Amino acid sequence: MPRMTMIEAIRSAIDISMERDGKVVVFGEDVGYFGGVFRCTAGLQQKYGKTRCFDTPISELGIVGTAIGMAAYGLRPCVEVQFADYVYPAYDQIVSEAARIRYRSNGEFTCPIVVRMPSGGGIFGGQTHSQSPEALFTHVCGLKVVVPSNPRDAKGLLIAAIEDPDPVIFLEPKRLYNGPFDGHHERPVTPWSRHPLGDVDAGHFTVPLGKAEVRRQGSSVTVLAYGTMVYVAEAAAQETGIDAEIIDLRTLLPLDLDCIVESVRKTGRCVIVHEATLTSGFGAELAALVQEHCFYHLEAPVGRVTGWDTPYPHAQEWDYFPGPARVGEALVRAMEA
Amino acid sequence: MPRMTMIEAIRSAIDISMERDGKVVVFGEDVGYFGGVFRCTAGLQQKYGKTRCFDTPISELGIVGTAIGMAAYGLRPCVEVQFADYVYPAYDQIVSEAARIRYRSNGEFTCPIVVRMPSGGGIFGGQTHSQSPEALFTHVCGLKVVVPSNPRDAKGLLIAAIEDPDPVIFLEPKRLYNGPFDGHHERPVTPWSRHPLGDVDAGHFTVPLGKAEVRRQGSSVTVLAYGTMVYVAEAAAQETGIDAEIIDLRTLLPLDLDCIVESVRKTGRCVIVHEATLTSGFGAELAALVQEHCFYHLEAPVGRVTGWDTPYPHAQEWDYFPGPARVGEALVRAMEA
Amino acid sequence: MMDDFPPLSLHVPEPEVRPGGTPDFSNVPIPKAGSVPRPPVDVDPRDIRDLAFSIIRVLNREGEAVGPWSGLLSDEALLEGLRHMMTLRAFDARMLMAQRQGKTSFYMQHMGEEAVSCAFRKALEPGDMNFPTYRQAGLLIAGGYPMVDMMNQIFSNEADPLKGRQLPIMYSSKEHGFFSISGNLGTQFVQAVGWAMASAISNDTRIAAGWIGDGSTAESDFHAALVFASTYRAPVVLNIVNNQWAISTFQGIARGGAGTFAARGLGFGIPALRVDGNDYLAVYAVARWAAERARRNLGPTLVEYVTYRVGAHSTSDDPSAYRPKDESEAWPLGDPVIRLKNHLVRRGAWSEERHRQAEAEVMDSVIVAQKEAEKHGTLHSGGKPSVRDMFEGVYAEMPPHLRRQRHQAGV
Amino acid sequence: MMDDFPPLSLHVPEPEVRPGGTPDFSNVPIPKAGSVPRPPVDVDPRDIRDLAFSIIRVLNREGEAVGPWSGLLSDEALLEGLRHMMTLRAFDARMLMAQRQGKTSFYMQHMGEEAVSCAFRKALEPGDMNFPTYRQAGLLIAGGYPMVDMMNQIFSNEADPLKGRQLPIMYSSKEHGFFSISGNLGTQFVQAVGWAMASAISNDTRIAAGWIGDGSTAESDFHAALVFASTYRAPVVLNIVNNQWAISTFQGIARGGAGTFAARGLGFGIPALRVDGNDYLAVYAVARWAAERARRNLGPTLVEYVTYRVGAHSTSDDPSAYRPKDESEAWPLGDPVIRLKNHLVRRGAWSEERHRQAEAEVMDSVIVAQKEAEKHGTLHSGGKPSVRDMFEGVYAEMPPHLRRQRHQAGV
Ligand SMILES: Cc1ncc(C[n+]2csc(CCOP(=O)(O)OP(=O)(O)O)c2C)c(N)n1
Ligand SMILES: Cc1ncc(C[n+]2csc(CCOP(=O)(O)OP(=O)(O)O)c2C)c(N)n1
Ligand SMILES: [Mg+2]
Ligand SMILES: [Mg+2]
Repeated sequence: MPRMTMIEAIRSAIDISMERDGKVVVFGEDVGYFGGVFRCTAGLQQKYGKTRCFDTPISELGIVGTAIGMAAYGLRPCVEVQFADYVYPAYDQIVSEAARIRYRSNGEFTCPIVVRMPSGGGIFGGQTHSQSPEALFTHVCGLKVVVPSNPRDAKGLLIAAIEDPDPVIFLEPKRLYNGPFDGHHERPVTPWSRHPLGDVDAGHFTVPLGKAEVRRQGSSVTVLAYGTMVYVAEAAAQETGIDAEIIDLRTLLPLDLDCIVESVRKTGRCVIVHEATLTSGFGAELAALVQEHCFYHLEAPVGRVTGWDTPYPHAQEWDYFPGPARVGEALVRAMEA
Repeated sequence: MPRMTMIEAIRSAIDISMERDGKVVVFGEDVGYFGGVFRCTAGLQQKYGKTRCFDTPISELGIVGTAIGMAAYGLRPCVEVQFADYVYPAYDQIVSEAARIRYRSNGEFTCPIVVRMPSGGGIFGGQTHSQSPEALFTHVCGLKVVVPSNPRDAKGLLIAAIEDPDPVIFLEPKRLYNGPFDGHHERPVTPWSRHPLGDVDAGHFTVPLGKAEVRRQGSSVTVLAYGTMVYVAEAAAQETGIDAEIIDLRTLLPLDLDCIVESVRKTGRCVIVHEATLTSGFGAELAALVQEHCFYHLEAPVGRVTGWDTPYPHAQEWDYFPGPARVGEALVRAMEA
Repeated sequence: MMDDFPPLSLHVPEPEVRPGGTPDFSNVPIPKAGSVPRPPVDVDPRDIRDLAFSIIRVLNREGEAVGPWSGLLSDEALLEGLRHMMTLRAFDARMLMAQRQGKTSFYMQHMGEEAVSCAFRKALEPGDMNFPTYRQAGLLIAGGYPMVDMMNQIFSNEADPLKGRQLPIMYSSKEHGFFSISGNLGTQFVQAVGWAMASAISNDTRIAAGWIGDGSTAESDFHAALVFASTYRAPVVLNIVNNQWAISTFQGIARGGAGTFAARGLGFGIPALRVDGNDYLAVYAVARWAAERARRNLGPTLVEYVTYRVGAHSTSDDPSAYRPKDESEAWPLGDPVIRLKNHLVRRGAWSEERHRQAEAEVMDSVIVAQKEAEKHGTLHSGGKPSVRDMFEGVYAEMPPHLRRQRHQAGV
Repeated sequence: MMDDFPPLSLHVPEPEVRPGGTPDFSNVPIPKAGSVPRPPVDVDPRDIRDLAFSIIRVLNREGEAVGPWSGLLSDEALLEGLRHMMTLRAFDARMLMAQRQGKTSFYMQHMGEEAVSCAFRKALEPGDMNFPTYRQAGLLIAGGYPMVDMMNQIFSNEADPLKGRQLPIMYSSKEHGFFSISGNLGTQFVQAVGWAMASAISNDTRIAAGWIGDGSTAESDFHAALVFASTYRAPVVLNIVNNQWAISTFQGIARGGAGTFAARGLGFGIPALRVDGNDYLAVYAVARWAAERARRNLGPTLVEYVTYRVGAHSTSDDPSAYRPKDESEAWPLGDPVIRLKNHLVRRGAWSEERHRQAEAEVMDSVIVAQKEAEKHGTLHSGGKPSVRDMFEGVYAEMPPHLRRQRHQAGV
């Protein structure tokens, strides 16, 4: 199997989708000729022509708004928002329109769009290139929300998202584009070419939306994570020697609750990790569900390790980022409770 | 003390603020000459002139964006978004700008604005006149989020919000404008003139942001609610005969965690009620905090009674609205657990 | 230097008259019918900038059709148009009454604006798609959508095609080229551009039409629509219905210093036309011109329909609080139904008597439809959509958490 | 009828040349210096629509200042302006190098666009407020803001006035009339209008200036700014810096069918001017005209600065992937520093030798500032803002949950 970075895997997913289905169109800021600031769409305009892959004006509202109209027509737009931090101008179109069109028209009109966006921190991007806004979408019924953590999943989930009949918010942890990152910023990063999940089938395959994956089996405590935090959690488990079971949620909405409940009922302990700010982050929903469904199995409070409730700072990035030390402490706390 | 409806109380709060501080300005769609579609600003243009209270173009972005600029200048804008369902076009200005200006400029520029908006259902308003988007703001650090449940609090909290040095999202449960509503839609509503909380001091007073209030003392189970749900919870407690302690949160961000923890440690049980959809609603954060801080006191899982995870329907309003029957069942479930 | 300047002050536009005053539209320049030229559809937009500041009119005071935009419609087509407008008016009257009777929660009428959507619809072809606001039910009526289905939606009854999920009048009909109405102003304008782009991408021949109110042009979606339509030359007709009011706010607040709403198109190189929105013939002629431009791949057209909202904004509104009660009578462009009737009479194709007769017939047909609809229930009585319907259709396939919630709801 | 029409197709604008091709700006019409008239500041916007399609220029090819927009600045003022531009250029060069050396994470340069912000600043009065983007550091340099403070911010060091919280170059200085830069494009444009409205509400004499890039005019905030500025006649100068590129996207994508960006103002009745952005004298003259309009309560002005982004978009960008490497040399409006230098030489106020000497002096002063700044640390070494600073300033007063979190962080 070919080795792919996450960028190559995403590009391959789009390429294959465009090849198989003439209705798939791709656009966004700098997405056409140049192929995207992270190069996820490089070469696609050349291959499929500029009416299927093109640059847009800088209007996230316009990008998503026209995508919704195209989807109503019958196309399957897969659009890019250059950074997740810039999705808010399109928020109304996503929340009030994309998410509701099927329901309010009783299925006469539907909205099979994918809105891709790089998210998360760890690149010294400051407050406007580091955000993780997933919880602002998981509260919106009618949307699906996906966060892949490796090239293989990124490809399979993205193809599944493009083929899905409903709108999907697809958050790509940019710190993982070139290799898994465990938060040890002082160490060199392993490239995907030396990681098993960098092995990606060159052809068409899907990873189903709504299914989590146990990334590390363990018996002492369940860690719920997604995106970059999967690797941070792995590092923390290894460094503390705690036998953690690490679940990579992959899809946040709809959520694979069965997988979570099964694990927590087994371990009796649960720690949730995400980069987004704490208050009303997706970890809140996870903690609420875990305590509801595993109440009689829990031996310790469900812990949350997250970004602090401040804007994402530039210089203090490594004090902000929930790294292996903070996750490790939470594991220890859960075990000692 | 004069009797006021919630509308009159809100108007009085703005009036007094404008009178005491020439820097307070008020604007929004239909807010000027006509005085707002709910009449919360009626008479203010006549009293303070049209440069301090005026109609705007229909652009929530423009309303909030200009308010931010005015606040940077030194004014204190208190603006209206006609329905909370229409705040999304202003979401970027609120999230990326209002909430961050103090932090990113290290206090050189600040953003003392209030964004008022009627929220919540119960008026057959369908999907675009019924939403409760509070959780989309509680996830945003830098904002304060307030939801009053009665005329007295509405006035005191709104004056406090206008005087606050930071941006405040002020959600007004429109179903409470004219009287407390306990979800028994088949019964006539008591007007505020016959409710003790309709007694409102005519002068200047504040209710501090960040402080909850115990609205009903009880020993068996703690109910966390805000806005209309306070009355629904009261009805449920009465109808089930369960000795519930009902906390009206009033401010969601920053939250009065001490008040909550004290109560739940006492009762050992907790039910959360809100109108917004379940997943990633503010109830998730409340449940996460309660299980974290009261883990060893809890005798039952923290329950949540909320709007369903669907857009707010028109015809099925009373099947959607979390009424006293559903809240009562949750209280019973909590007691029987 | 600063000392040289007096203090600044804020300009806040005001309508000429408020309640208590005498309505006055003398400041509204109304060009003579027939006086505005009709350029070829492939005209360079720069050569017709003045059309954004005039008003294309066909019917003159005498009820004659005059000038270069006239002569497109047969007697038969005009009689059909008259019937559509009369039907819409009768429909409005009955539904307003139904709302007062508590059969529905809410209604919005078209009084005075009937020509805009009724005539526009006739310039479209099957397969074209409208992205309407809540004040274009004429698109459905003139497009042959059954009134009884509209009423079923309004009554949120068991036969409601939208299963009770939507606010009354927020219709949707793909088959009739009518995109699901959004309660959020403006959003659909840019979607229309996207739909049109999709048609062009697909090398189709179908075109789209976007609709927006004068007040709503201030929304962001309006700008995005113009930007994208201009850049990609989308085959779309972008319609602004300027009915002078946005709830209580007069059009001067949204329009600001531009003379007109059509002028907004000038900054985008989009041909912009203003048309007498109360003149069925003029609306049709301009709509057809714009639709032809789109279909010839010449790109978007911005059209401002100058009309007047005679009724209240909605059943929740009382305009006497913010404008003179008799303002609509002073409106210089008259009533679209009466003007078309007079024209047909003048043409010898109609008479006052036949008109009265037609009024009765039309009202009968509305009443028949209403009776039929009421058999399926009204908001608070009779057949209802089910509670199960509330949980369906959030996604194509119901996810586990919604199944759990439906189960909790006991349905 | 539909059969008459061939299939539609989507138009996607393309720049004239891509990498490998020969740069070609022959399609860009450049009017002769001095040829555009200078209207009185209280001109009716309708009478100067053509200014939105021309380019106001003062310096001709021979380095002379000609025409009605010339004659405003003394030798002294021009020499100061030249020094500002040279300083900005030297500052950019050093900071680009510092970024490559890992002393900061990110930098954005102004190469080719120095005249725009440097000259504009001189048309303002103390107390006026700019709402800049990331490419107007000339406002700070020409406004006398200490370079060392800019560098402290860029290095996120212990003396960083923004405590390390902001991305490099996202300066803020209330005292110097420079609003906190946002990384979100466009947002500040409408805030500038709000600030100006506040000044008018307060019967103040201060005015605001909004700044936006060509690409960012597509954002919603641009529309809201024009709508509100037009309606309330806000005392604001709305500046569009058209440097031909938005990262890899040429200006034709944002501009669409309009001939120019200034044209956007026409739809709002806002006077719209285009100016040679590489001509210090022309920028100053137009800025002063627009500022005077604002200060006389005549309302907003929209100004498009026609310039060229010579460098990469940012240190994360490599333009050779999307445009010919030598495109900037073909740019017909030349280099702003060289043009002003030539003019001063021609005026007899400057010489090549003094220029070379000044270049060295300017570079020295930048190096001195950099040494001073580096004493306080750079991104990865030396003094840093504290972790406590990260928790401060989210609110005026730290709420309990943030105190808890700061405690958890052990600081
Ligand atoms: C985003 C949004 N903001 C505000 C409203 C509330 N609202 C409903 S109709 C209306 C006035 C619209 O005026 P106009 O666009 O002129 O259309 P008209 O009603 O005159 O047809 C307003 C402000 C809304 N529905 N959506
Ligand atoms: C809302 C938003 N969308 C996208 C971006 C990413 N972005 C940063 S700069 C840029 C290009 C801006 O081009 P232009 O407005 O022409 O300004 P210039 O860089 O040329 O000065 C883009 C797309 C952003 N910062 N904010
Ligand atoms: Mg209107
Ligand atoms: Mg640019």
